[in-house]
Amino acid sequence: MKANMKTAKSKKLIDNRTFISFVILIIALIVINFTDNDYIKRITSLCGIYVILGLSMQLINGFTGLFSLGHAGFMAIGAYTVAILTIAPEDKVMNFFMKPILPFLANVEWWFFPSLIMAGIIAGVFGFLIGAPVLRLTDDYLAIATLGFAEIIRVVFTNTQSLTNGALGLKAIPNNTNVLWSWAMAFITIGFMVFLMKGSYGKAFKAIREDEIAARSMGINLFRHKVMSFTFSAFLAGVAGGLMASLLGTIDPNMFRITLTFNILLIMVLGGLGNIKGTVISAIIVTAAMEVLRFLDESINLGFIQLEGIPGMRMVIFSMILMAVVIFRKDRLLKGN
Amino acid sequence: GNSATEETGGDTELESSEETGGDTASGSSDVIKIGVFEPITGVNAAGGEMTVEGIELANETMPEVLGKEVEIVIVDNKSDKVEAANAVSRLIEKEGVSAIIGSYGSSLSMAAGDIVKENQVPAVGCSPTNPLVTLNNDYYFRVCFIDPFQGTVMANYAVNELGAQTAAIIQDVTQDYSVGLSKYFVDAFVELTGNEDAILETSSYNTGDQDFTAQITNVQSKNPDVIFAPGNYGECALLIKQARDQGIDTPILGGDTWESPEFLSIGGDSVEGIVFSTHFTAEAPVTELSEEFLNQYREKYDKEANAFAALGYDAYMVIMDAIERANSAEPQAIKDALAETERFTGATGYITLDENGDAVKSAIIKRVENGEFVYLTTVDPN
Amino acid sequence: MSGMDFLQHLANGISLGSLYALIAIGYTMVYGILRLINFAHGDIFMLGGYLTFYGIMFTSIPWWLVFILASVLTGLIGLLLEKIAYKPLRDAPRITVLISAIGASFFLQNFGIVVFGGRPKAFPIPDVLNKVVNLGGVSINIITFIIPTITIILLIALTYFINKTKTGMAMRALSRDYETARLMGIDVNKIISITFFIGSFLAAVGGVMWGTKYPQLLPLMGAMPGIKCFIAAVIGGIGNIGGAVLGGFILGLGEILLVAFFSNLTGYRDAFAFVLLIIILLVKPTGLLGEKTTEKV
Amino acid sequence: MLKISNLHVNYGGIHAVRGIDISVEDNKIVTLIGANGAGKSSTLRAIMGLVDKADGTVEYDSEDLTNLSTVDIVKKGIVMVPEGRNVFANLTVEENLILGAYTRNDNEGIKNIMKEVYDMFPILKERSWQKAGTLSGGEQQMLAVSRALMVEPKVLMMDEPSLGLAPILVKDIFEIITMLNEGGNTILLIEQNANKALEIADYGYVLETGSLVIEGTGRDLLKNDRVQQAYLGESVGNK
Amino acid sequence: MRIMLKIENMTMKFGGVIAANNFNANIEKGRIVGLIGPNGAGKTTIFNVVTGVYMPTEGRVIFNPDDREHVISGLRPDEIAKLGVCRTFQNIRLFKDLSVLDNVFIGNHLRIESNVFSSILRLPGYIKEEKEILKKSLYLLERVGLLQEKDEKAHSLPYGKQRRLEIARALATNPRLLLLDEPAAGMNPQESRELMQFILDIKDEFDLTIFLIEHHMEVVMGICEEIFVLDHGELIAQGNPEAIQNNQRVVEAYLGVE
Ligand SMILES: Nc1ncnc2c1ncn2[C@@H]1O[C@H](COP(=O)(O)OP(=O)(O)OP(=O)(O)O)[C@@H](O)[C@H]1O
Ligand SMILES: Nc1ncnc2c1ncn2[C@@H]1O[C@H](COP(=O)(O)OP(=O)(O)OP(=O)(O)O)[C@@H](O)[C@H]1O
Ligand SMILES: [Mg+2]
Ligand SMILES: [Mg+2]
Repeated sequence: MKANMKTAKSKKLIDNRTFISFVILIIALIVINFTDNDYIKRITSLCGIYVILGLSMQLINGFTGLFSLGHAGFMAIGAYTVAILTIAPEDKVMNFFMKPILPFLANVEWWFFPSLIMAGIIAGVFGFLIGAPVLRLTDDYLAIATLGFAEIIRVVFTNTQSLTNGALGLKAIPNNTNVLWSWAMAFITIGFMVFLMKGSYGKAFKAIREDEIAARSMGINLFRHKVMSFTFSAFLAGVAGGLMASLLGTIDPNMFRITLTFNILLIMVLGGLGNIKGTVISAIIVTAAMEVLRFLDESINLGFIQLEGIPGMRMVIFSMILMAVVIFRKDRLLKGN
Repeated sequence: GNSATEETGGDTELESSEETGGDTASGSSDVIKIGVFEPITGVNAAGGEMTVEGIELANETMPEVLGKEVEIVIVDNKSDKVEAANAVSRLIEKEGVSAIIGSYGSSLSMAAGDIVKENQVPAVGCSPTNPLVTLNNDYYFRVCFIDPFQGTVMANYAVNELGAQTAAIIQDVTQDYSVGLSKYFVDAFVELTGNEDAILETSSYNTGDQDFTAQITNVQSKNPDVIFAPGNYGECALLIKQARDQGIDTPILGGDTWESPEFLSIGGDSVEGIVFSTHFTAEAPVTELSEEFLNQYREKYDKEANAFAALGYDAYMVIMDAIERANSAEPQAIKDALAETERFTGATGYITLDENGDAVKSAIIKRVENGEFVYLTTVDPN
Repeated sequence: MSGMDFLQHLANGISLGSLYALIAIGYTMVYGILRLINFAHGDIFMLGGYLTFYGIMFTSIPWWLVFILASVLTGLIGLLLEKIAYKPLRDAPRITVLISAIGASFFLQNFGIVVFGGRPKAFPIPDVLNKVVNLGGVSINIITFIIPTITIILLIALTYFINKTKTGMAMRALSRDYETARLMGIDVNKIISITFFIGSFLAAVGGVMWGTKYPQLLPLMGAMPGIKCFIAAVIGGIGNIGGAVLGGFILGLGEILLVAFFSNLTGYRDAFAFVLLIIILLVKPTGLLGEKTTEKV
Repeated sequence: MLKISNLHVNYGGIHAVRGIDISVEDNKIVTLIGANGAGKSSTLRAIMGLVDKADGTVEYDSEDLTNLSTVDIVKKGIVMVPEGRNVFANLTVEENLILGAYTRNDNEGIKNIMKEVYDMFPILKERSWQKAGTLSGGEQQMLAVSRALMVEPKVLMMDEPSLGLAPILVKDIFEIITMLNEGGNTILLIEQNANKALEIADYGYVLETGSLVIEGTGRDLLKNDRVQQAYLGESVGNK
Repeated sequence: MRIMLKIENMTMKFGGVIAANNFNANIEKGRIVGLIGPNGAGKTTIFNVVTGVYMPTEGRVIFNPDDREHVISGLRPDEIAKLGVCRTFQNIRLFKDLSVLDNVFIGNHLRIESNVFSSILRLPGYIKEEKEILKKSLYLLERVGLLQEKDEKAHSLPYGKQRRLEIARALATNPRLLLLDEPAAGMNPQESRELMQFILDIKDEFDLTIFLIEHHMEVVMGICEEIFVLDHGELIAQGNPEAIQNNQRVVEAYLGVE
């Protein structure tokens, strides 16, 4: 009897508490969307982007168990795709003042949404091409190889001046990303992940995470499923990169360093490996915390005493909190699903 | 909320302004807030630190304008574009600043570009020399000269003073500063020598690299008359040391970033004789303010000032000047006044802002002699 | 390219390679035992450099003694780091430990910025180590000879230690199977502490040598060498000390020769390490000297 | 004498061991039998300090071991052969044995006992340079037992040592256990092969869902109806 | 009788170790065939070769589920599984952190026809398939007596139940040939007997051919119709239980003299 009730409950896609938080989140987003505080809106949009990134990382690392650190690279691909496709031709001329852009790109000017999808597709294609060889590696070897690819992409983008404008970066990318766009994409991603993981393919991903040899012997084509997961993940990272480019209005290769990937990894681990809800929450919290902690860099006036602000203290405290959370919450970090 | 006030200087009295958070009407309160977004942490931390020193000194020197107290609000952009955008957005929305100073690193400045434009708050860059920063942006200004000018100055020096006919470039390919400067140097050098092939070799490295021996060996094998190597002073000091260790005595030229005590201490004997362009000098003060600035700086920080500190100082002063001329702390008014800045007397020279918002001013050329920077000459813009 | 240039390139390559090798040894040791990519290794290396800097600048202790003391002290700091950041996570999934390592790395870097300042410092090179000798047209700083010597000595000593002593054996046994190790009466914490001490000590030795060769100290100076040396360790076969040395030399020489022979690819130099890494891993997934551990099914 | 009183073990919500008392007298063989999941392994693991005891005490020669670490318990001469072998996969067979003697410092003694062990299991000698991870299941089992013998323990606890062994070796294993016991070892044995275990045991306990249900001398238990029915039955085939 | 599995001149070497040497075997359809031999004889290795985990050094393996011969040596494990060969592992390899039900569910994945997009969009075709899989999985769990535990994590099951779960998971792949590696290990005689009955039952119900490795002689002798005996990688005897029990070599090398 009891067991039956339990299953009845677990069959429902979301429980009541999740549903309520979901509603609150939507209301909050609507409210924020109608305020005119640019700063809050910007941070909120960023949260949405990090939700996508966190989930995309979750898909490959948390669910499929493939230790991949290539996200910065896929984001770079997505960001540059959106940038090159949406920057107006006259602004391209302005950007590429040292070396002209490749002729066939000079006059393209796409709408935002198709560019965003294209960003995902190109990143996905790269994910596919990269994944095919490197997914033969396992564990840390895979990690370091994917990290390598991200670095290679960055170095290539730095050096291919007529495509990316190199170190000079690109500016005047139309600012399309706003709370609406980034969260619409975030919600689509959440839905994508929930349904994917609920279905047979998602379960196959988890099986690969648990035991590759057994999964293989149960007829799961490791290679196909790994590449699939990797490609989806790259697609999502590409879309997020595109949103980011359009939020900032300017990009350059140095944005896409390893630290960016580490930030995403951090969101994933704090959210709990394989935990979709947790990832959404941790993406929001981590992004907000970076801003909230800014007071640490400033002097603090306690009325009777003036504490000299120590620039950089924010990052020291941030890394300490990060470690503390990892260490003290370790039992709950894993196995959220 | 958590709004904390930034210390405005040595002994200035501070009142904690309670509702700074919500208060965006910057003109109406008793304090005029100037936002600063600089890289305090991350890869560009060194540049940020130097710039902020100059800004703080300026604030201390001129803590009031229009009879109101000036408060500088410094936020860290972590040498990260996303953070830089957040930081600027925060300065505008949360702190309600009247104008913004920043940032070391052109790409970080560019991240703020759209935001200041959209919110119509003027920003003044101290040292971002990439032309893209101010291009098509009426709200972005800068107090430094830009790469095309500096590159030309050094090419002129190489050809006219050193009599060089051939040159090699060693650039930091990840830095717009280095890539841009190299490009303008090359253009000018080729034009001056009239030789299409005057550049024998262009070698690249990445920020953070420490070993340049291979690039140097390659360059050496081409035997150029001069080497132009703009880049961070740390990397360049190592580069020059390694070149000298390999027995290369070709003259090496660079840009304004080199002017810092660390360049000398890291490079040691090796950097003797190298030549670079910069913004100001103590020996032949460009303006009456230069001397004063240097003394104040020495007094406050107990060390020699460098170009970044000076530019930080000037950025602040230029804004103060604009506020005074506008007789208002409204961002829009400041912006209009800034655009009309002409022959403003700064520590780094007489600053005129052109139609792009870029400073038109003279460059100084210096050489390292006996472990010190020695003034060689002044080059005026023409 | 003339023969002389080539020799100069070769000397440069060996010199850089031996430095990579030196740092890679410590990396590979910690990895071999904890199966943890200790991202903080590069930052420990940075600490070693700074401690030496302060030792020489602000005390009157002779430089060689400062070198030793700073390395030992850094070893102890590494040990402390292990106790704080890794020990509580003994039974946690590996990715969690990795995040802690990244956190530790962030912490050390930002701590460095706050305490040492973000601006570079000049590493005080003792004069005896800062001499250039000219060998038939090739100029070489004598530190270039010292580093490989130290690397080789450490290689031999550590290989013996790990393969022949009981502590070394226990280190190898540990690799995540702490429980069985405990059942043998092996004090897991002690062994891990020893490992971290040695690993961090080696990082510090690397940091000191690095500073002597490239006399610039920066709080973030450990990041890139950290990753490159990890790559060196992986190329050679991670967990294998000889492999780390081999990988270090291959990487160092490779980087230099890439520039030497393809001078228009200099901008891609930083990608070279990764390209090489990926190629080697695709051909030999466990690195050059790494042993294939096929899982028995 | 090893004395366990009122031992409880919990895994999250699962109450795996529910207050059991066991005493193992010196120089005796005591066996613990029970169905899958009865809590046998959990009991041994709790004694060794590998899992937390929710309650209860462990004493050896009236010394309290309850809160000692695994390492200290091993140093007292109490050693366990874990379920599922757990050899050090990336070490050679020989290195595994040397680590078995980690707490010993007499090289001579180690050499002697290693020889004895090799005599007991010649196949291990044959494979002494092979990585333990590539051994067959049974070979790993032999290695796990041998490794525990390297310290010449006072009390040896074995968790299903005959698991996966060929019948001929199962016989050997039980002979070895008897031999060790005759040589002065105290043995606490978990076995699924209840027939054999009870035959050689001085005393036995039957565990069901975490609680002791029957205890008695080996012989008594062999004759016990309930034990017969649940765990032994008449053997087929291999008589 | 048709031959379901044919192993021809199969040799498997690991460096110097010859784990299987020129091994030949034919397994007839619908039979339960045993594989016994001393530890390290090469039994598991043969399973590994048949299921594609290892590529044999020499020789080949032919699988013939329905009058079409497939050479399966050289194929990947998942391809072999798709053809209808599935196994359990000597050292249990469940998907430890997943629920018991999910373990079995995943066993069905190789037969799924909808693509990943229809699974994400939950198109009717996929929903229908999923329902069927669920029904089948629950049935299999009931069959192995684990329905009660279907929401537990696999790793928290006791050893014996884990073994049964492995069998259920293997059955979910719809195999024609089932390889069981020491299914009775860790079971007491009573449990072994239940297992024997279970194996006989599923053989009939799912129309299986079963190849099993076991050291519990009561199991082997009780249910196998034919037995192969391996020693040092070589086949030393073959025959029905009676013959094997009385074979001198087998007794010496494996059973031991009473
Ligand atoms: N790590 C664990 N987490 C959760 N539950 C566990 C864990 N280990 C064991 N259990 C549970 O504790 C109970 C007792 O397990 P234990 O392994 O002690 O049984 P056992 O008698 O040794 O069985 P077997 O004969 O199968 O080895 C079982 O119900 C098992 O599911
Ligand atoms: N991957 C491998 N590398 C090296 N040797 C191996 C490998 N796999 C198996 N062997 C060796 O091959 C031989 C046969 O092993 P296998 O696992 O097939 O034995 P088995 O008959 O199943 O024994 P058991 O009954 O003990 O499980 C063993 O001696 C083992 O050491
Ligand atoms: Mg057990
Ligand atoms: Mg086997």
